Amino acid sequence: MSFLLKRIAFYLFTAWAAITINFFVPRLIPGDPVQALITKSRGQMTTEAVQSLYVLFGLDKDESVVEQYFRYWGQLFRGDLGLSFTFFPSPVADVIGDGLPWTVGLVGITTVVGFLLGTAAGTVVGWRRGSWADLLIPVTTFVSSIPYFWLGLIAITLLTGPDSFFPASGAYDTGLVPGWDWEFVGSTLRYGLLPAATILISSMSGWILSMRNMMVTVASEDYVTVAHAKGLSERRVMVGYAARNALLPNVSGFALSLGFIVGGTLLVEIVFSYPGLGLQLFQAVGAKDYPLMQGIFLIITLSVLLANFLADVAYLALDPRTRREG
Amino acid sequence: MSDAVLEVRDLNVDYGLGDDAVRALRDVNLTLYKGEVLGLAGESGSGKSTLAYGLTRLLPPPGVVRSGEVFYHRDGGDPVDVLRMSHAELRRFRWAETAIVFQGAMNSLNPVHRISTQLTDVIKAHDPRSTRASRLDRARELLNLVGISADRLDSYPHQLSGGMRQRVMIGMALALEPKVVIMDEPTTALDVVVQRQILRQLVDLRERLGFSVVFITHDLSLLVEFSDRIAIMYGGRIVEEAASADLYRDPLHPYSHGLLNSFPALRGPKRELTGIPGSPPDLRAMPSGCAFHPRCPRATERCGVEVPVLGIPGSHRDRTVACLLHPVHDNGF
Amino acid sequence: MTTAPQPTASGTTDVVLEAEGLTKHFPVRKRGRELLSKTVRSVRAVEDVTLRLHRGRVTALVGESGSGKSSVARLLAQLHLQTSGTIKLHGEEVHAKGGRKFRAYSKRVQMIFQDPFASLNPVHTVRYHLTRALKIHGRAGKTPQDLEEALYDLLTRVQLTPPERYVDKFPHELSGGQRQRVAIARALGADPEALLADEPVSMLDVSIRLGVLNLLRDLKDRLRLAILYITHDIASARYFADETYVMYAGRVVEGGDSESVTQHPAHPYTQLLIDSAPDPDRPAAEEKDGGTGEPPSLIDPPPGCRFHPRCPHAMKICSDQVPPRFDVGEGHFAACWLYGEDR
Amino acid sequence: SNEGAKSGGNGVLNVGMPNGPQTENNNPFLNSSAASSLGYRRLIFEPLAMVNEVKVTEPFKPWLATKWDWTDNYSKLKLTIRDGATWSDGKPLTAEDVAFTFELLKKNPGLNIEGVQYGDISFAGNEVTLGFARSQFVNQKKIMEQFVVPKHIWSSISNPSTETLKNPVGSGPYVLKSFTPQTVTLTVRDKYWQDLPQVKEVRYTSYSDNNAQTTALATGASEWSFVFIPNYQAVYTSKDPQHYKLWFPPVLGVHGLWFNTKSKPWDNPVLRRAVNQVVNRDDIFTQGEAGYFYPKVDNITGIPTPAGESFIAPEFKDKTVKVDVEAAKKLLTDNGFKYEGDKLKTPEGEQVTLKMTVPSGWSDYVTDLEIIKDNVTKIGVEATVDLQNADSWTKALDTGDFQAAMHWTNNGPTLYDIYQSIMDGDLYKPVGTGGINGNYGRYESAEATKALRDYANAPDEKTRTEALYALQRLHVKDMPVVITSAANGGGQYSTKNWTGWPEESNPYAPAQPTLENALDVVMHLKPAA
Amino acid sequence: MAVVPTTVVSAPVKRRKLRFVANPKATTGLLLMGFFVLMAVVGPWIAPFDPSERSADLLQPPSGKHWFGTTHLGQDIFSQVLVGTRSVILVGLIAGVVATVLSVLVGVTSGYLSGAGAEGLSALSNVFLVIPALPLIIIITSTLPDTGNITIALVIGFTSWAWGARVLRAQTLSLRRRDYVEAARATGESTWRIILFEILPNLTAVIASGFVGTVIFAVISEITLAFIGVSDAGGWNWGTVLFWAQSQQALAQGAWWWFVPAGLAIALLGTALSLVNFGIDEFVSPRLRGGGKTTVKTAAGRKVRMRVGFTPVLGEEAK
Ligand SMILES: Nc1ncnc2c1ncn2[C@@H]1O[C@H](COP(=O)(O)OP(=O)(O)OP(=O)(O)O)[C@@H](O)[C@H]1O
Ligand SMILES: Nc1ncnc2c1ncn2[C@@H]1O[C@H](COP(=O)(O)OP(=O)(O)OP(=O)(O)O)[C@@H](O)[C@H]1O
Ligand SMILES: [Mg+2]
Ligand SMILES: [Mg+2]
Ligand code: NI
Repeated sequence: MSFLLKRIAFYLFTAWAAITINFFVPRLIPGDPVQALITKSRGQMTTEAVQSLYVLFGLDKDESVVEQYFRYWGQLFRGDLGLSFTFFPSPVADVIGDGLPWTVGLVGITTVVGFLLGTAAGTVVGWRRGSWADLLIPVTTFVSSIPYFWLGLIAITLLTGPDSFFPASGAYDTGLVPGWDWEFVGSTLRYGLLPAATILISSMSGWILSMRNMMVTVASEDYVTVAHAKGLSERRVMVGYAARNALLPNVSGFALSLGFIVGGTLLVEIVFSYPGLGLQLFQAVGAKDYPLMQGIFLIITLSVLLANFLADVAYLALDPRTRREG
Repeated sequence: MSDAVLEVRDLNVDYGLGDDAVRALRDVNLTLYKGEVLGLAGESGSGKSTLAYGLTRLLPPPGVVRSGEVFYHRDGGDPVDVLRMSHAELRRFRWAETAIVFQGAMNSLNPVHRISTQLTDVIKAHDPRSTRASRLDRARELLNLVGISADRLDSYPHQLSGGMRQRVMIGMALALEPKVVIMDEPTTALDVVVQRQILRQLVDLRERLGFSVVFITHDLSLLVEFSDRIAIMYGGRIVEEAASADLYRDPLHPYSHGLLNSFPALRGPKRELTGIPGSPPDLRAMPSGCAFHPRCPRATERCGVEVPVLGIPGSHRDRTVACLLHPVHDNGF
Repeated sequence: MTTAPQPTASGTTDVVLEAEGLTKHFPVRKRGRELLSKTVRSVRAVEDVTLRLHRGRVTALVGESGSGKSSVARLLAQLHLQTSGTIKLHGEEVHAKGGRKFRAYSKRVQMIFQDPFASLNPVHTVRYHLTRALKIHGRAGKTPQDLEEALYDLLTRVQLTPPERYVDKFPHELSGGQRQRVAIARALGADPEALLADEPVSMLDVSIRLGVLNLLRDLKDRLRLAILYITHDIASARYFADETYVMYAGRVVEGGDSESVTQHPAHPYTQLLIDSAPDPDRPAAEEKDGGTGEPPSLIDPPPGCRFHPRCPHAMKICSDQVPPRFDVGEGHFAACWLYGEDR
Repeated sequence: SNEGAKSGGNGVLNVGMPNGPQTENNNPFLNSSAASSLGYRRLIFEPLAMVNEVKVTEPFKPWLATKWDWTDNYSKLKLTIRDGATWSDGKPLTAEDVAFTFELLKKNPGLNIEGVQYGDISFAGNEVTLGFARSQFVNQKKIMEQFVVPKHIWSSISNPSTETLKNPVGSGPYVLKSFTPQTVTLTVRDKYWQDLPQVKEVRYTSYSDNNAQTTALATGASEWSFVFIPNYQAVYTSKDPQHYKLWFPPVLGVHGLWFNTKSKPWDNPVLRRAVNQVVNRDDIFTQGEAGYFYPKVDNITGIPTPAGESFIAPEFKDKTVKVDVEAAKKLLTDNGFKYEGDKLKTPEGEQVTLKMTVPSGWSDYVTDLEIIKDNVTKIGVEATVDLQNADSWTKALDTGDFQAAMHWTNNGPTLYDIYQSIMDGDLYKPVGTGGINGNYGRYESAEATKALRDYANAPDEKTRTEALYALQRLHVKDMPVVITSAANGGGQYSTKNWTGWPEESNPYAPAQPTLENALDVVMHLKPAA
Repeated sequence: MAVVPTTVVSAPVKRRKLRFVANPKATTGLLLMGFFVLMAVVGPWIAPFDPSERSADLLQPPSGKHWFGTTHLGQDIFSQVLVGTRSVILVGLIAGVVATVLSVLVGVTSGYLSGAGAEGLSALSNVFLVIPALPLIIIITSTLPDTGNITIALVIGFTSWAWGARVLRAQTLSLRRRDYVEAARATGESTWRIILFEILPNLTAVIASGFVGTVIFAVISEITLAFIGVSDAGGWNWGTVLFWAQSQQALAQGAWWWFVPAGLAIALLGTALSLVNFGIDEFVSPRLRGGGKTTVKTAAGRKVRMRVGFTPVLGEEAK
C-alpha cells in the first residue's frame, strides 16, 4: 500500500517535470512555425504569407513564456492540447488520435510480443546452456546491434516490390476506408507485417540476451537445485522455478526501456512511412509544430509512466516479497 | 554389514575436466545404515557438501562424478546404483527415496511460490493421481509434524522466520517418507535455541518414521551430541569414522584430535585449547602423501610419501581410520 | 525504577569506555493507514544498555542473533547515533557526529566488523587498508621506510608473518582467518584504547577461530586494550572474556564475571541459552525440555520483561514492569523479577 | 465502399502527394489543410480566372469571371461573374458570393495568404467592384486566381480561420466523397456550368515520403504527382517509358547562390560575377536536380527560359553563361585580384574564401553547393559547404548572418517577383536585424529600388519595360545572386489511362497537381484509347 | 615430531585484468573495437579518395578502383565510410564519457548521500528516463546552430545519462551499507575519500558496462540523426552516407552498395561493443562465464551436457 502511494507520488512528480520540460524545450528552438512553413515550401508560398500566418497561428500576440506555461496547464486540465500548426486548425488531440492507434497497434503490440517471445526464447536458451541453443547468442548479438532503420530499409529492398506480398509503406491499402471489415483488417495486418517483423527482430534479441543471463544466474540458485532434487518434471523446474524468478528483473527493465523503444521505433515508422506517432513527431519537429510536439511527448511520457506503473503492479503481483500486508 | 541403506564405493568427484580439474573427493567409501544418524564433519572445504551432492548427482557444473558407485538398497529389492540411473529414473528416485535439506533454507525455498505450492508440487510430481485436497491435507500434516501451525500454509517464504523456513524444508523432505534424508548444515545460520528445537524435532521424527540421516556440519560438539556415528573428512577424503562417543573420547586421527581440541566447552573444567596450526590444503596442489601431514604434529617422513588408506585399525573393531600411526589390519570392505 | 546501583565485575581496573542507558531505535517506513497517523514505528534494537569496558580486560556480549549486539558496538563506535543515553570515554561524554571530532574519537575507539569477508574492500590490497589506517591517524611516519616498518610491525603483531608475503595481497587471496587478522591489524593501526570486536570468529572454521581468539587475548595482555568481544557462542565467551553480558531483544539481561555467568546462569534466558548450546558431554537423553517460541518482534516488543512470553517462570509482574538489575552474586547481576522477590 | 485501389481506366484518376498522413480539414483558405496540401481544393473551389504560369504572356483564361477590367492604373477592378454556375448544394453562384469571398479575406488577415490589401468591395447584379489603395499590376494573378466560396455557408461560420469544413461546398465539378488520413476521394457532380469532365472520380493519396510516392508512381498506383525523384529514368520512366512522363517547365521564380553583399570580400561585385562565370549549371541540373527538377537557367540575367524569354532585354537576349575559367580569372586580375600559385587573393592580399550554408537535410541544394564548391576552386577560391539545421539556417538568412547560401525567390506572372526578392531596397534590413521578407543578401541599390517601384506602379507598358531592363542590367553588373535554376510548375503523370496532359508541345498549364490550374488539367483529360 | 617444512605453493595469482582479456567474447570485441579505433585514427590518411570529391564515375557498383562503389556525384563510398569512422567513434566515445561522468556523479552521490538533494537527483534521473531520449535528442539537436561532432556528442551525452545513474544509484545504495564502507568510516576516512576510493572502484564493472552501453546508444543516435538529416555531424559519418543513399533513393535505383557497407559497419561496431559488454558482464558475474567445455564424454563414449541437477557420471575405472 505504502509502496503504491509512494509510486503514485513519484509518477505525479515525474509527469509534472516531464511535461514542464516538454513545454520548454521546443520553445528554445530558434525559428518559428511560420518560418518553418515558408522554408518548407521553398518558394511555392510567397513571402507575403508570413504576416497572415502569424495572425492565423495566434503568434502575433506578445505573451511571455511564463504566461504561456500557465495557459498551457489550464488547457491541459481542460483536456485541450491546443491546435496543431501543421494541420491547422485541427486540434492536436485529433491529430494524435489519428496516429495513436497505429503506433499502439504496431509498436505496442510488437513490443509486447517481442518481449514475450524474447523472454520465452531466452528462457530456453538460458536453460539449455551449453547446447546448440548457444549458437543463437552471437546471431542475436549481431542482429540487436543493427539499427532499426537499416534493417527496415534492407527488408524493404529485399522483400517489397511491385509484385510482392509486402507493401513498402503505409498502413493499409490506399483505397480502403478504415473500418472493422475484413478487407481493411486484412490489409492492415499485411501492411503491418514487415515493420512489425523489423521491430520484433531487433527488440527480441535484447530480451533473449537479458533473459538468458538471468536464467543462467537463477539456474544455479539453490531453490532450482532443490526443485531438481524434488524430482519435479523438467518443465516445471524450468518454468515454475527458474523462469518465474528470472522474469522479475526483466519486467521492470521492460517498462523502463519502453521510452527507448518509442524513440527507436520512430525510425521504423519513418522508414516504413507508417502513419503513427513517431512519424507525426518527426514531422512536427521539422515543422516547429509546438502544440503537436508537446502533445505527442505528453502521450509518450504518460504511456511510459503508465507502463511503468503497470510493471510496478505486475512486479507486485509477481514478486510476493514486495507485497506487504496492511 | 546388514541393514545398509546407502553404500558409497570409491566415489571420485571433480570440479572441472582434464588436468585442471579440482579433485574434490578422492576414493570415498561410506555406508549408511538403517535408522541411524551419520554425522559428517571436517573443516570448511573438506568436501562434505560435495559428497552430499555427489551421491545424489546434484552437483552444479563444473562438478562431475568421475567414478564410483552409490548403491541404494530398496526394501526387499536388489541394490540399485544411483550413478547409473537415467534422468527419468533419477527423477522418480529423488525425494521418494532420498530427500535432501540444503545449507540455507532461505535459498532453498522458491521466493515466489507459497509454501503450500512448494509442499504439494513434489507430491504431485511423484503421485500425479493424488487429488488436490489430499495433497493439501498432506501438506498440513507435514507442517504440523515439524511444529508449524497449518495456517502458515499460505505464507510466502519471506514471511517466515529462518527457523520456520528450515522446518518447512525438513517437513518437505519427509513429504514422501523417504528412507534417507541428507542434511547439509541445516542449522548453521540459526540461533542455538532454535537449532536445538529443530534438532530435537528431527530426532523425534527419526524415531517415529525410521529414516536414516546424513547430517553435515563442522560443529563437532553438535554432532557428538546428536549423531550415532561420525565420519571426519579432510582434503576430500574420509580420514576417520567411528561411533560418536568413541570418536569424542578417543580420536585416532591427529586431525580429529585437533578438531576436538579447537572448540571451547561450555561446561566442565576449562581445557587447554590447542587448535590446528597451518591452513587447509589447496585441492589443486595437494601435499604428497597424507594430505594432513604438513599440519600434523605427529607427522613422520613416511607421511609425506605414502597415502594412508581407510581401514580398521588394529586396536579397535567397529571403526575405521586413515592414518599411518594406526596400521590397518583389515580394510573392512 | 530503572538502573539500580550498578554492580561491576571489578572496580579496580580503570574504565575506558562506558555506556549508560544506551538506546537505539531504527525508524521503520510507514505503511498504509499509518501514513495518515502521527505514530512513528521503529525497531527498538537497543534499549537502555549500560556497560563498561576496562583497560586490559575482555568484556563479552552474548545473545542470540538480532538481539542488538552489533548495534551496541556500532553505537559505541559512533557509527550510529544513539537515540538516547550517553557514551563516555574516560569519563568524558562524546558527541562525535562526524568530521574531525569523529576522527579523533575513532583513533581511540576502533571496531572490527562482524564479517571478515565483507569488511575489507575487495579492490584494495592489504597494504592500502593498513596504510590508510596509519595515515589517517598520523602514524605513517615521514618517510616511505617509516611507513613500511609500521606496516610490517602491524602485520607481525597479528601474526601474519612474514609480512612481505601478505602485504600486497588482495582480500580474496586470503583465507578467512587471515582476513580477520587484517581487519584486526587495521583496527590496531589507529593504536586505539578500546577495541570493539563484533563476532570476529563466527564465520570461521573451528581451527582458524582459535587462532584469532588467542590473538585477541594476547593483544589484551600485551597492549592493555579494553576489548568488547561480541559473539553468540557463549562457550567462547567463557574462555576468552573476563566478564560477560547477556543480551536479549535489545536489553542486557544478565552480566558479570564470565565463569559465574556461564556456570551459574541466573536469568531464565541465559539458562535457556546455555542449555541450548551443543554440549558433547551431555547425552542427548538427559536433555531438559527447553524453552519454545520465537524471539519477539522488536518493532512491537512485549511489555515488561521482553522474555516473559517464553519464560517458564513468568509472573504477573514480568509482563507489567521492566525488571531492574538485581545482584545475584559478587559482581553478577540479572535483570529478572525472580531475584527481586528474594529481597 | 472498399473497392480496390489500383483501378485506373474506369473513370478514376489516382493522384498522389508525398505529404504524410492527413487530418480531415477541407478549409481551402488554409495551406495546412488536407485540401491544400493534397490539392483537391482546386477541384472543389474555382478561381475567377486561370493563369498559366508556364506561358505568362498568354492572357488569363476566364473561369468564374467572364470579364475583368482594371482601371485607375490598376487600382480598381470590375469583375463580371459567370451566369449559370452553381454550388454543389444546388444554390446558384452569384456576384454576392464573390464579394463575400473578398470581404472574408479583408476581414481575416489570417486567411489572406497572398497579402493583397483590399479596399472597397461592392457588387451589383453580376458585377463585383474591388478598390485598392495602390496599383495592383504585379498582383493581378493573385487576385484573379482567388477561388470563391459560398456566402450562405461561410457567413454562418463564426471563425473561418479555425474552420475545418467537414463538408465543403464549392462550385467546381467535384464533391468530396470520402476522407481517410491516407486517401481522399472526390466524385464528379451531375451538374456543372461546363461540360462535365471525363474523370468520374479523383483519388488523392497521401504517401508518407518521396520514396513511397516514387514507388507508387513506378507501379502505376499514382498517375499524377509532384515529387523529387533522383535518377528518374532508372527509378520511374524506365518502368513504362511509353506512358510514364514527367514535364517540369520553368516558371518565373529562381533558385541560386545568394551572396551576403555586406560580407567581405563578397561585397565586391567583380568577385560575384567571376563566380557566375564558373558555375557549372549543367552539372547542377543533371546531378543536383536529377536532370529535370529545377530547370537550368543560363541566361546571364538569370531569367528562366522559355517562360521569361520575352522579357529579356535585347542586349542580353543570347547571352548564355558558359563555364569560362580563364575569362573569370582575367576579370579578377583586371580588377586588382591576384594569384599566388592557384590561390586567389584580394587586392588587399587576403585569401578569398567562400562559406556556403545550407540546411543539412536538403540533398539537392547540398549537391548544388558541392558542385559550386568544386567550380569556384578552379578560380582559386577556398570554398566550404556548411551544413546547418533548417531553423538556424532560416535564422541566419533572416538576420544576414551568412556569407553565401542557396535560396529561392518568389515567383509570379512577371519578373517583378524574382527581382523584387533579390534587389528591393524597400525590403532591406541591416545585417543583424531579422524579419526580412526577401533581399536576404542585403543588396542596396537606390537604382534597383526605384526601378522596382516604377515597375509596380507604372501607368504604361513602356515604363515597365524600361524598369525591367534596368533591373536586368543591374543584376548582370552586381550579380547579387548567381541564379542557377528555375522554379518549376512540373509534375509526373502517366498516359496509360488518361491523355491530354499538359506537355512541352501543348503547355496549356503547369503540370503540378496542387496548383490552381489542376482543375483545368483535369478538364482536359480523356480516357486513353 | 619432525614436521615436514610446508612450502605453500601459491599459484601465481592472475590479476583480474588478464582474466578479462582471457574471455573469448571480450577479446573478439576488443579486437574489433581496436580495428575501428585504428580506422578512426588513420582512416582519413589511408582513404584512397577525398570523400567529398566528385568524379566522372557516377553511381558505379563496387570495382577495383572504388571498393564500395560510388555515389550519384561520383564520390568514393569506401573513402566516405573510412573517413566517417572517426566521427562515429569520436561521438560515441565523447558521449559515452560525458554520460558516464554524469551518471556517476548523479548516481553515486544520490546513492551515497541522503536527504533532499539526493532525492532530487534521483527524481531528476527518473524524469530523464521517462522522456523518450531519441526524440528529445532530435529536438535539441535541431535547435542548435552548429551540429558538429562535439555538439552532437554533448547533446547525446547530456540526455542519456539517466539509465546509468539509476543503475549506479541502486548499486551504490547496496554498497553504502557494506561493512567495508562502514569500516572505512570507522577508520576515520572522509566522505569524499569513501566515495572515490571505497565505493567507486567497486562500481568499475558497472560503470564500464554502462559506458559501453551509452557508446552503443550514442553511435546509433548519431547515425540516426545524420540519417534523418537533422545533423551533419561535421562532415562524413556512416549516417551521412546512409542519408545520401536514402535521399537519392539508392535502393530503388539498385545501388545496394551505397547502403550495405555503412550499415554493416554499424552492426559490426555494435556487435563489438556488445561483446565487450558481455565480457564485462561475465567478468562481474562469474556465473555467466561460458567457462570451458560444457559437454563431457563419459567412459562409455557418450556425450553428456553438464547441467544443474544432473551431474554427469563419467564412470572411469578407479585408478
Ligand atoms: N565449482 C567449483 N570449482 C572448483 N572447486 C570447487 C567448486 N566448488 C567447490 N570446490 C572446492 O571443492 C572443495 C569441497 O567443497 P565443499 O563445498 O564440499 O566443502 P564443504 O566441506 O561443504 O565446506 P563448508 O563447510 O564450507 O560447506 C572445496 O575446497 C572447494 O574449494
Ligand atoms: N540500520 C538498521 N535499520 C533498521 N534496523 C536495524 C538496523 N541495524 C540493525 N537493525 C535491527 O536491529 C536488531 C538488532 O540487530 P543487530 O545487528 O544489532 O543484532 P546482532 O545481535 O548483532 O545479531 P547477529 O548475531 O545476527 O549479528 C535487528 O532486529 C535488526 O534487524
Ligand atoms: Mg558445505
Ligand atoms: Mg551482529
Ligand atoms: Ni588408538
